[in-house]
Amino acid sequence: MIRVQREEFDVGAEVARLTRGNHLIGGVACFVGIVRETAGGEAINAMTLEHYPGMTEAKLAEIEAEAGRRWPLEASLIIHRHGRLEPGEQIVLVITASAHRQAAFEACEFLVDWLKTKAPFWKLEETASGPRWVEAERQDDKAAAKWAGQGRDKAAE
Amino acid sequence: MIRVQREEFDVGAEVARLTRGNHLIGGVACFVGIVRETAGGEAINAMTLEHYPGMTEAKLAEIEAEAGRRWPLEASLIIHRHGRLEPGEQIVLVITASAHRQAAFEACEFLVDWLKTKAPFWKLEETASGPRWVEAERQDDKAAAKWAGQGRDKAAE
Amino acid sequence: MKILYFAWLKAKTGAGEEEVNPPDHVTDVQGLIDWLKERSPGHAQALADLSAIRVAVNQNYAGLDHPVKAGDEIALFPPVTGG
Amino acid sequence: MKILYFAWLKAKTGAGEEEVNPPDHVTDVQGLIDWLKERSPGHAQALADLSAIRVAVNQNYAGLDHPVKAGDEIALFPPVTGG
Repeated sequence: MIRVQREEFDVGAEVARLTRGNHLIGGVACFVGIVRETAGGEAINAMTLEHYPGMTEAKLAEIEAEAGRRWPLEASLIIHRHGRLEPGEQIVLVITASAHRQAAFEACEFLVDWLKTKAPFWKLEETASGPRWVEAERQDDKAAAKWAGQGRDKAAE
Repeated sequence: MIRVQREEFDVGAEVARLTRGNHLIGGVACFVGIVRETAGGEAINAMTLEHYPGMTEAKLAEIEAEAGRRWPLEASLIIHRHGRLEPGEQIVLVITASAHRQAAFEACEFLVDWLKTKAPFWKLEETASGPRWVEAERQDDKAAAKWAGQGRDKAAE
Repeated sequence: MKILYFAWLKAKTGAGEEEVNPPDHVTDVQGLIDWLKERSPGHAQALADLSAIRVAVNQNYAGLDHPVKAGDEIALFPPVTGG
Repeated sequence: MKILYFAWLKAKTGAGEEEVNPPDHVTDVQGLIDWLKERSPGHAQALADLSAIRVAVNQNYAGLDHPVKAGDEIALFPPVTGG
């Protein structure tokens, strides 16, 4: 399941909803991204996440399906917020559930790395010196590139 | 923080409590272990987790401190339940929070691999053919062994 | 043909979205961007550095040689920074 | 000296915990286990296969050659299966 929304989310409620009734699940991995109060040494008052409605949802659904092909997942969820968020607020939630922990961990990391490099979101930070668009980080591309050819075979080892 | 308890835990409440007010945190990784309804092809009605009071708490605190030395964590939490649990119930929660996601993910996996091999807990499964003690899995030792020498250096790459 | 701009491309071009009818010789993304640059100084500035721009054609990532045609939705934006 | 048994060692020995006073020649874990085996057929059976047993001395994992002395807390248990 994927959701793109302005609203806050509740990690515990989402884990409970995703796993309820499926007793094949043995391990659940989650990632929560949170707005930090500094970036590049400068204080951030808030950030605004712009996105590409339509393409965002389509791409999230695609990558979630891809994770399900690569790893034996029982359930997964991606929630990505947009709009204005202040330091300490939750931005993104990824949950992956599998019979065993390794598949859950790997699929979760895969999805987070992918979100950083391919999900059509752009962050505008509010700083004391004015607003500025966050630039993409090359290390995120490196992180995403490591997943080429990874997945079900490796997790099944 | 570590807790060894009979009671259920709420993942969302624990994430919120652990991260509240610390706006240096950018990424939170969590793992939730859940009782599965089958093991080795046989149905499980419930399992009872026995532990070694005193040593369990000491060992959990030790390994949590070790994770904090290996990775730049802002906060971490291990909750491990004991007593009788039914399929679908949560057994264990590990949360790691860091400025960046890679340290959070790695420390979380490290702690979970460690719990499987070194935390003094023993699982007694209730099956149709009677109770049986779960045997340790060699693949868990392999998973734990991969962390030798891993940590802060690698996460800082 | 619908053109969408995101992040700083929106501010520089002065438009989040515009309907355009490029001439027949515009057949791919590269040709479209060259033609869009002529629309205003803001467009020229926004589209000056192709290495800073990513493209989606009908909501899929596309290269500069990807064909474009009437009815397409073309989005131009900087590298993404979600997650 | 306090001996603790966990999991199936508890059932086989018939005790979760026992206070013992081994003779002076018992100076390490190996010697202690050999001596404990004499306490009952259940103890002998529980402690027969050393490869299936893990040991903690004063709540730290320890090998068979780890010294033991009066006042120590020695725990004997199968490989752990938490998490």
